[in-house]
Amino acid sequence: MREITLSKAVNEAIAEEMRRDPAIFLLGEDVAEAGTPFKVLSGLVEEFGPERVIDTPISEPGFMGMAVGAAMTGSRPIVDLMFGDFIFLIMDQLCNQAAKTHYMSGGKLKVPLVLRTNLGATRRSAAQHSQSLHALVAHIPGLKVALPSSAYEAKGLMKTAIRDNNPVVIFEDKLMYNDKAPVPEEEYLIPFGEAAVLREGRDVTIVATSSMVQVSLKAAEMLAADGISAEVIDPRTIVPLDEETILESVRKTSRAIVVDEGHQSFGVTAEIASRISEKAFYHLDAPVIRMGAMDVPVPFSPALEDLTVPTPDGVAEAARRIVRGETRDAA
Amino acid sequence: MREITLSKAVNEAIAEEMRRDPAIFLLGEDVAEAGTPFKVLSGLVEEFGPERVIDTPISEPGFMGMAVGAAMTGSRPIVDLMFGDFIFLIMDQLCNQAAKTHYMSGGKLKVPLVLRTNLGATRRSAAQHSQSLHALVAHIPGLKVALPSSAYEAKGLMKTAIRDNNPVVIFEDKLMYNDKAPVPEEEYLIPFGEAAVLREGRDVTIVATSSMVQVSLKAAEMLAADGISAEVIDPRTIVPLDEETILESVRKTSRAIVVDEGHQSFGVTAEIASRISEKAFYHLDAPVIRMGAMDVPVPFSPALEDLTVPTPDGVAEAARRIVRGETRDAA
Amino acid sequence: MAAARRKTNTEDYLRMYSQMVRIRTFEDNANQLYLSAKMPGLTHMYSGEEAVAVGICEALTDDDKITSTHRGHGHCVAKGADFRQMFCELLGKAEGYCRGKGGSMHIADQSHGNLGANAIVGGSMGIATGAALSAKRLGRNDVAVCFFGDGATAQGLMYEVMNMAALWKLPVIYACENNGYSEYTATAEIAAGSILKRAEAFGIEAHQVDGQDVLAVNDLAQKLVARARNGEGPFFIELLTYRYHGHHVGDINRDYYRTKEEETIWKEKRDPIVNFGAWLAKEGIASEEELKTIRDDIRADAEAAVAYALDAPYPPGSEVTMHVFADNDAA
Amino acid sequence: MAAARRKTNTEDYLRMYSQMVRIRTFEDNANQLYLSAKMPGLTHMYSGEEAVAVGICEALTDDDKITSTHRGHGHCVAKGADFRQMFCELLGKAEGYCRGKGGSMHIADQSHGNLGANAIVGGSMGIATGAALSAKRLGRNDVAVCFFGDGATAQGLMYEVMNMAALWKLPVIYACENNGYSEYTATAEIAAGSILKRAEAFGIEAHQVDGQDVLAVNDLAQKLVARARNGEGPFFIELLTYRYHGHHVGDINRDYYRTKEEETIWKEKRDPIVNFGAWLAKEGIASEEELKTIRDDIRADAEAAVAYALDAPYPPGSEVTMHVFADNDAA
Ligand SMILES: Cc1ncc(C[n+]2csc(CCOP(=O)(O)OP(=O)(O)O)c2C)c(N)n1
Ligand SMILES: Cc1ncc(C[n+]2csc(CCOP(=O)(O)OP(=O)(O)O)c2C)c(N)n1
Ligand SMILES: [Mg+2]
Ligand SMILES: [Mg+2]
Repeated sequence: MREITLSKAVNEAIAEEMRRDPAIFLLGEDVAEAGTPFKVLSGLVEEFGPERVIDTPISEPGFMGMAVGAAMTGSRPIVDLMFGDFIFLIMDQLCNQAAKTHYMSGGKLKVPLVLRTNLGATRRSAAQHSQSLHALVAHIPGLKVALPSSAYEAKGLMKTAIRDNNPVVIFEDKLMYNDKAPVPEEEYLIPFGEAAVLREGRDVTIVATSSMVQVSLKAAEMLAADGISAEVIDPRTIVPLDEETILESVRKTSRAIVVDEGHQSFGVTAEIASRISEKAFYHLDAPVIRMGAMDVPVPFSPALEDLTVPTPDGVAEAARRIVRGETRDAA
Repeated sequence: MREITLSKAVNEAIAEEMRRDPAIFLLGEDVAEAGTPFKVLSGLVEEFGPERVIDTPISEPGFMGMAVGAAMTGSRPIVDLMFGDFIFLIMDQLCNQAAKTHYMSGGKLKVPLVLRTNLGATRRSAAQHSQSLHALVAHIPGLKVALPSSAYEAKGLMKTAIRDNNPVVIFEDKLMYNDKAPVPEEEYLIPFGEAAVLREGRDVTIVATSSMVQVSLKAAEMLAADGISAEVIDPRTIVPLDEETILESVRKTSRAIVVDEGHQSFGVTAEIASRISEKAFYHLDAPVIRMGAMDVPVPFSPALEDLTVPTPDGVAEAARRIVRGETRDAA
Repeated sequence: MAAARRKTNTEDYLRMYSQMVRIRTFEDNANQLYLSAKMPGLTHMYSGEEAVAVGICEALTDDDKITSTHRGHGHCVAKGADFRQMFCELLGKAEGYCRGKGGSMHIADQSHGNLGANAIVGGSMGIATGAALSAKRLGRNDVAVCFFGDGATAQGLMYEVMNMAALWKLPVIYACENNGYSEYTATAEIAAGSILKRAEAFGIEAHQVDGQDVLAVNDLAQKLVARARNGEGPFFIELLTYRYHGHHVGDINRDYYRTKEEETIWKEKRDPIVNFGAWLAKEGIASEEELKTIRDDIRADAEAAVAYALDAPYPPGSEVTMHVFADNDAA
Repeated sequence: MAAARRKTNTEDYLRMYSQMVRIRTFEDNANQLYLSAKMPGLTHMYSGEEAVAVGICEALTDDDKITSTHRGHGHCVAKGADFRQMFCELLGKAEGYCRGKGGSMHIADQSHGNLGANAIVGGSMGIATGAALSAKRLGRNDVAVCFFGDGATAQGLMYEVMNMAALWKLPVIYACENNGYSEYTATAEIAAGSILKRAEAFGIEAHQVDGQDVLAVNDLAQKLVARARNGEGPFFIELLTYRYHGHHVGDINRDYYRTKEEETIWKEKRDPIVNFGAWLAKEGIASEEELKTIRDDIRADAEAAVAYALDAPYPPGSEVTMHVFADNDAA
């Protein structure tokens, strides 16, 4: 199969959907000629024109709000938010408006929009350009949250997001834009709420999201050399969350590690770990291990930044400890 | 001891601190003559004048940002945010600026400010005036989060917050403003990171925050009638979180329920339940039970709204089930 | 509406009169429901401002969109809504416009182009502007009107969306209902400079009009709506008006922020319904008796609708989890 | 600074010249560090805009505050910062102004009143205004200058804080560096109407000045700072300027958004350093030789500082958890 970059995969997904449905348009800063700073959208304005690929001023709350209004009136906007950190600026329009409109109107109004943005540290971009804020969005009922971990997923999830009749937030991993993966030429969609078992294993289940999927697959590789067989599961969407696939795996392995690049406290790892503990409690040999980013703003210095995010070594070490039964002592 | 309302307790705390330190001032909508819609701040402008009790336009991001700048330059502002739901509007200034400034400046700049706001549903105020959004704030490193559950706590925590050299967010329970409780005449502070054991018990630990404390105490009362002895713990601050008191209790009772009025998924109950599972795993007889608000926008209709929040009956029933061992089956 | 039905001016005039009376009557009943403790929560009365909503909405068709505010009953009635469904919504009943989920502050009427009230001050400015963008992009020729108060001009969102509306020549009209107060604060204390000039600085044509004179409002609205439809938008209108009641139904003692005399002058000298009625009589368009019949019929209608709504059932509990997400089209 | 040291104009002039050269030299070295892959992350060059920062900051004392932007090295140098600590910060070293935690986009220099660069466009507008409020409230007479770009005028926050600054007559000066572009988009495409008029609409006195003429800038700044100190603020200045490099150091191919010819005209005809140097020579204030000595000395300084910073140690890993929270004063 051909291999393309994640960047190209997102671009294809959007282009294909825009060809299919004239109600779709793109809105964001430097999305047109510049094709975004990450060049993900290059070429779209040439094909679809500036009426459908719209450069905005630096007014995130403003254009997010406009997308909500457009979505309520027959359009299907895709909002491009340059950095995931800017989501703080649009929380009101996203969480008080987009997320609640369908419910508050008793089902009369719909808000079919996609917010595409990103997450991920270790790019030396410091505290305001390195956050992974998907947990905040996942906490708000009415929003769906997709976290692709490869070009393949990025394309399939984006197409599903665009066709969804609800507000969907997609977080792409900034470090992955140039990573290539096999992506079929033929059209495909990845349904929401279906986790992917990316590697099968017996001894421990590693549930990993987004940027942490590659980290966990590398860890699994290292573990295999030690004779430890790790199963790696990528939920792909955290709202809706495919509990069943995760639970089935944990019931088999009896051990679970949850890895996510958001801050650990009050984050995604807590929710997934809690669901595992609640529903597979008697299958667990040891407490679920959570590995999130450190609870510190992301520091600029490379010497510090690299310490804040889980690494393959760290995940492998945690897996070894849980398999060896060493994590029992603490609990 | 005299009994005063939560409203009065907050008012006293602020007045006492403002008398002590001229660097403190209040900023918010209708805080002066009107004393806020909940009348919590009545009388302060008369004592401290409009230079220190400042009515703002309806510009939440603006005045939150100004508080950050004022805090960086020698003032100690208290920001009044009329409804907790409006926190979405100020997330950038709170989370990208206030929370990170001390860290990003390598410790050179400080942001000693208090954001006082509220939480809680069942007031028939619908989806944009009923949210309990403290989990979002707790996820962001650099912010402390206090959740008083009585007039006594409201006063002591507010005074501690005002003296803290960091941004502190205090969520008051809107339904509790007129509730009276014993509050000493003498000055006292409640340290952050120290949970209160509000009721001792043997059979089950109920960790409850804010509005859910009274609910849980009522449940404990009902349980006592059934011969079940519930321990009720109020963390008082969730950042920092007093794990030790909670763990000690769970090690004793072997069963835990966490009750919080934020949405259940990706919320506070997940974090506290996770910490219990991680550190008291082998003491647990059954999985920790989480009881948050339903994962739905808060509906207006009384017939629906009351279903969304944990009730004394619901908590008591959960406790009965866990004590009887009925919750094992599910896991 | 207006356009389709216009045959003679008489018909238009009487319709405007009726619509203003309908709003006043609706509010009087809503207030009564509150005072007799039959309505859940609080609500904000539009009484006194009827000429604004009616003057503007009579210039719109059902395809044109409006966004409304916390003080939204007037806009809803003026845009064509039905009493029964409105009262049912205010009481949280299943037959309400939003099946009871929205209530007073979120009432929406999709069928007549009312995209909904909003409990976030300024929260709908993006939505209205986005509706205009949507209309333009989809090649429809409807116009969007954004209603908001003087207090809402303090929200930065307004300037963001006005900038984009001006850059992209969107068919949106910003209708600023300047009733002299935001909550308990006079406009002069919260708005520096000139509201009209703020719009003009973005290159937006701005007008001020007497908001108590329904014909003046309607005249201006007719012209601007036609021009907006013609691609000459956006426009800004400041409508000078007054709210008769307190900020909300519970705001009874208002002396500390506005005088009884001021209220009396507006109510007695400047009432939009009384003055328009007197003009209709003077011009021989309708006799005092005919006008009284109109008022009596409307009163009877409203009372019947209230009675109906009081008896109507609440939504079943099962609806609490409905409408969090819209269904997706079958693949 | 300026005020204290002013003896003759000559001294002021030479100091302004030196400061501009220092900025240019700093940027040339920073760019070189990037090109030679010695600098972590990206950075935004201030080259071309030196007269803005220097003209304004020379009118300020160390007690006066500034807030800066993502393009912040110029402001930092102009406000008195030291090369070594700046280069250390850019390289993430422990001796940096922020102990390596902030980096280029968050560089702050508390000792000279620089409250920090900000990676959120417009993010410091509240901070600067709050610093002015703080000064006024605490009875100090310092002034705050808020630097921001033309692109930042699209952020609603600006209008919120200008409104409050005008209402409360705060000693703040909004300095809009209009360099013609925000990222890859020309100002005309993102700003409707007139930037100056937007400030004026809030009742703020606004001026436009040639940002390439350091004396014109300084002259205006001296007057406005004095008046702001005197309680006549706030003020707004639009400074017409140009950035020589791309949006950031990695933005090399710029043809698609601006022409080579345009760049050449600004660089060759309007360079603030060359033109001011020529004027100094023409007026007999300094010979071409003296100016060359200044430039050479500064170049040597910068190179030494770079060498020092390259050799300097990173912060130890233990610092990653330091400075999340400021310590509290002992009770
Ligand atoms: C973002 C936000 N801030 C504050 C409030 C509380 N609030 C509700 S109405 C109101 C005053 C609005 O004044 P104005 O815009 O003039 O409308 P009016 O009530 O006069 O019609 C305020 C402050 C809110 N609902 N939303
Ligand atoms: C809130 C926010 N939106 C977008 C960006 C990305 N961004 C960084 S600089 C920039 C352009 C800023 O333009 P301007 O204010 O004119 O400053 P200049 O770069 O020209 O100095 C943008 C869009 C950001 N950092 N913050
Ligand atoms: Mg008003
Ligand atoms: Mg610029």
